[in-house]
Amino acid sequence: MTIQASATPPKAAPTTKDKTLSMKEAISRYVHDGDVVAIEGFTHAIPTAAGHEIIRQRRKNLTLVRMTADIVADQMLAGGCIATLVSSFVGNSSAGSLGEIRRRIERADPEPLDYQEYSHYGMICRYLAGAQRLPFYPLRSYFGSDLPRIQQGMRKVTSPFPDDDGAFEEIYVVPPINPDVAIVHAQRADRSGNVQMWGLTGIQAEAVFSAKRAIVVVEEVVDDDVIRADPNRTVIPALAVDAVVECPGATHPSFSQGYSDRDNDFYRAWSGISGDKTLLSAWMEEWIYGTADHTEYLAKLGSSTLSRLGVGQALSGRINYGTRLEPALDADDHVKESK
Amino acid sequence: MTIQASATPPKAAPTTKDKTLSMKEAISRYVHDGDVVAIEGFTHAIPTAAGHEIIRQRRKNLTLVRMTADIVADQMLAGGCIATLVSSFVGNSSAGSLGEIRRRIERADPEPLDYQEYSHYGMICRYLAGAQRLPFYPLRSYFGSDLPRIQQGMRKVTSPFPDDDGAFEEIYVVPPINPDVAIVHAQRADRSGNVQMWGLTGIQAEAVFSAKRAIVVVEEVVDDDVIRADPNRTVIPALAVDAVVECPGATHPSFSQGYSDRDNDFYRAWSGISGDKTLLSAWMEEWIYGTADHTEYLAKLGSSTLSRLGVGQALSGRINYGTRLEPALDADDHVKESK
Amino acid sequence: MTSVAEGVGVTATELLTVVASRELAGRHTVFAGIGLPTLAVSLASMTTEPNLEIVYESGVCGAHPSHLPETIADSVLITGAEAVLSMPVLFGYVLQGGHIDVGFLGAAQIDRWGNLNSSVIGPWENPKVRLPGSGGAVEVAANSKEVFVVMRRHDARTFVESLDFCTSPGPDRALAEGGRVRGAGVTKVVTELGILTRSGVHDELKLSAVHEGVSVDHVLANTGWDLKVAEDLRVTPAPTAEELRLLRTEIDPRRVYLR
Amino acid sequence: MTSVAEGVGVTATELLTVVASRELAGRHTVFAGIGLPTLAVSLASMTTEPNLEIVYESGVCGAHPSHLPETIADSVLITGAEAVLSMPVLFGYVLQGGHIDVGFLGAAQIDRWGNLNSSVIGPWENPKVRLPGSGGAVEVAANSKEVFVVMRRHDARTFVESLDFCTSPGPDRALAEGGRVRGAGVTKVVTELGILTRSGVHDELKLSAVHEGVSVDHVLANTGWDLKVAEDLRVTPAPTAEELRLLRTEIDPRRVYLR
Repeated sequence: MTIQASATPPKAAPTTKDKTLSMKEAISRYVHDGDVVAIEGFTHAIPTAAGHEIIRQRRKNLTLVRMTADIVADQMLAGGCIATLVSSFVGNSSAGSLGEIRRRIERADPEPLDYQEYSHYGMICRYLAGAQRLPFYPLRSYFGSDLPRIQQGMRKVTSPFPDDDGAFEEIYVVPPINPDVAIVHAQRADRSGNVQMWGLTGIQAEAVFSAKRAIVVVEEVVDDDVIRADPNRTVIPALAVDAVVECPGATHPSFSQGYSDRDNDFYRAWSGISGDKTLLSAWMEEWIYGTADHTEYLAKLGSSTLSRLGVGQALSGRINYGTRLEPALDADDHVKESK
Repeated sequence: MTIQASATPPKAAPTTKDKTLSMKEAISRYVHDGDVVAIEGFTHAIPTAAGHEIIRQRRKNLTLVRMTADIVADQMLAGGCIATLVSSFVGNSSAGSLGEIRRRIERADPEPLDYQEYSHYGMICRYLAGAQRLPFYPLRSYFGSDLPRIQQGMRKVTSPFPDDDGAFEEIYVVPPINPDVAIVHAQRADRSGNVQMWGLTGIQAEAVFSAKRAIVVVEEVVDDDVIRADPNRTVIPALAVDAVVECPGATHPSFSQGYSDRDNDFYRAWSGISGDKTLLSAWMEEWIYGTADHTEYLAKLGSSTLSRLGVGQALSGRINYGTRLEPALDADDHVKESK
Repeated sequence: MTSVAEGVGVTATELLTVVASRELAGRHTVFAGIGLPTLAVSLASMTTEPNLEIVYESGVCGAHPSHLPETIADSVLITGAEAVLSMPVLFGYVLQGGHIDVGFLGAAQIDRWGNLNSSVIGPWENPKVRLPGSGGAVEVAANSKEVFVVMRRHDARTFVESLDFCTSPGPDRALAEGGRVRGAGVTKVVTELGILTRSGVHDELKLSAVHEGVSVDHVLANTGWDLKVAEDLRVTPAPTAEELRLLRTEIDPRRVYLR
Repeated sequence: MTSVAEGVGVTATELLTVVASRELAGRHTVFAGIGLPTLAVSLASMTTEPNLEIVYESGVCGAHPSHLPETIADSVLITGAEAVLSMPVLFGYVLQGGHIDVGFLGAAQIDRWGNLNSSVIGPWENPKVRLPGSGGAVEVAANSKEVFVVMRRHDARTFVESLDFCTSPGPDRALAEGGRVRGAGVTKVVTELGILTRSGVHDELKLSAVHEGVSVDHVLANTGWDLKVAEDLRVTPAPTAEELRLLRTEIDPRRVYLR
């Protein structure tokens, strides 16, 4: 008989921490004027609703860190929230241009923008350094590029290990990002902040781990049992999360795999809206300042749009995590069955 | 109408590469005398059967890279396969000692072992550097340790970025591992080498990506559809895999989450076997040289042991990846339904 | 394969797609965005190279989409895919790890060495036009075995003697700064006028083919540097009927990207 | 809580477990192995610190095992857990990322500064005994806010003036080499004889408590250096009846680790 075959399980620490907050509370508590704010989601699962709430709460002087500075970045700029933008791509996906970002950079209109340009992997490595609390992270980019000329965050280090020819290679490194707060979106989490995400997972886990505080917006807060039935699906463990915000549809106009599809019409419309200051201002008034929260925003969007963005079912299979077959329990089961 | 709502799907590249091989073929083709061989699996999912086949094929002069050098390492040493061991832990889990490794290191019996001692995170970072083809990887370990005194693979680099006090921090770095071949185990893969793994996933993906060639041993080769129903479960994509070996029970005495449990009796017995050269030699003759392959090994182990190691069912839930709801298809569906 | 009447009804996009697809023969792993490169990969996988695998910058490997995807992150690329990778795995292990044979890139400006600008027109500090920037282009240029560039517009403002800003350098610029070089850099540039090729380090782009009806002089006049012409200059073979059939009826019948 | 008759029937393991569990009050995240540390965390979560979370070196967070686990990687720790992390995430993001309050370590030798040896007895190059080595101990020592050490054997061969080899240094050795220091290093050592404590950088281990029936002289005679004794030296409060009940009837009724 093996030892475990007869032992009773020890009790695990109870999951008593409830980190759920409303979006309003989460932004109010964790995002402050002057903060460095990372908002991630690579085309998929962009927590747009959090950006809108930051605008509604009129945060100022933020540094926005975002690999793909797209519509939500343009909106936060239009809301006057952003003084510095750290990014590796400024564009409205493949659907056009971002009016406000371009005016700020090209014409300092209405004011200059401190724009810090990186490449995608440069940003990824900055998050990797941040998550691991490293002073730098090496990468095979930038030799011959003009980027290090305009960017102090790309410097060279010499490897202390000789290569096959006995030479000591030089390589570029980037510094860590450690945002004051990271905001990401996922499909579901439990109340203590174990986050499960599928589809494109991007840089979200690293953004959360790199940050001093982390807000995770989810489509659904689920029972502990849902999470525990599939622990490998947990992309971010509770110990890294400060707030869980249940906000279905928070990603509009981006998508949430298995919950809602991308609103391509909106992406295409954005170039026209943001390219015209009057139109943009009216849009901000109507859709952000004019709505109290994301529930009102979605109601305004309307059921026909929401149903256009609905998705059908393509279920994953189920895997077996296994249980220990214990003779003692089997005996008990037999007793129970015979009753 | 959105563009995608009426477009026909493009055909994707067909998955025509069949990388399945028998264990014998895979070892024969991809493991050569003198190779650097990484065998990973952190207590869970150790591809012991691959180690046994390497012993049967009498490979010599290998460098074995393995974070936790445990029973399979002791066996490969006993088989005379290993000249150099790179590891961060030499021990029979929590169940005792490894006789052959200790004799080799403590008494050069029957011959000296070139032992390269690291720490767990040192090994992890070596794999990370290897997978990313970096000349080094930084980590916050080793200051004040005697390890760098006996280990050339731990050197210091100065960060080119000043900290908050304007100082330039020194930090240790380790060099990459790029094994000639990596061997790992997983629950399942398709024939082209998309590997799905759950439970403890350890350093397996990094080991595979760091290597020049990779063999993945699986409990089951499954249909493409099984993999494609859950792409987030794929821990290693096909482009990194050279051979897929279907070998159920390949992990004995370690376990395979959801397939077979750990043989703790065997772990406890190993200290006694490996501590006595005569017993060890007899064990090797009987269980490795005396079996033609892992099927014979398992048959020898017997059905009562295998049934003792069987596991029950604890199924994960299913998640929804979603489908695009397409008006045109809806119309077709109505037609079908009305027929 | 039979040849169709030269150029009749063949759009520039169809021509560029067909030309790019032929260049993919012998390659296995392609890092590409949505649009023309995806069409080219699909066509190549049906003609010259059945084992071709496309890796999307969003992290998708082995996509089997139910609908034509609109972006590199389209939800239909994920459902039914073989693998979805996180950004550190995609960029660190796959791309920088050396697993990509061909990276497809676009750019606002290219020079004779295959250096690319996708950041700004005008000075970086005070740009006339702010472009999207690198995205992953710096990494694709540095780590792919070779790079294919598709440039619809071929004129002296895009094919320049000197870039306004070098976002994504080729190997020669990298070497000049003391860097290690891993790949050949840009080896093919497919444009509305013809094909430019380059063999690798220390070689410059040469005109190797002109499309039917395009004169060499026209190409030279629309290139901002003194473009060399290959000794074995060809006229681009026209798309075959089968290539056009596949493109038009199997790959993009609604002309989403062929428009 | 009522006190049981001092020491009656209390095993060394029970005592060590109870003492360690009390020291966990106020801490949240514990990095620990199987055995005594796990028992201590379980007990603390039922008594002094209900929010305690244990992270296993194998990558498991929030385990809810159906059976008492035999190793840090036991399959019963995974089924029903809240998260399973890969090694780079566990060691890089969680441990080096600064999320661990208390790391539990064992060692073959410890010195007055809380430096630890788990590599060899004798010279490294030609050891008398080859021990398992660091595992993750170097990283736990460097990155946890503080480290608890449990040493069953307390004698002059384990509590030494000078380590045969320093595998996992405390902050003072790290500082001496010019390293940055993040945590306090070893702050508690629980042994069969008593409790040694240390406040952090530049402080050395002091005897702060002796177990019932153990003399200070006995501890000093079994310590390889000139051990300082705290001015407020206490006798370790005996396990309470409730602590023993929880340990014996709820946590490890079959005495798997209490043996």
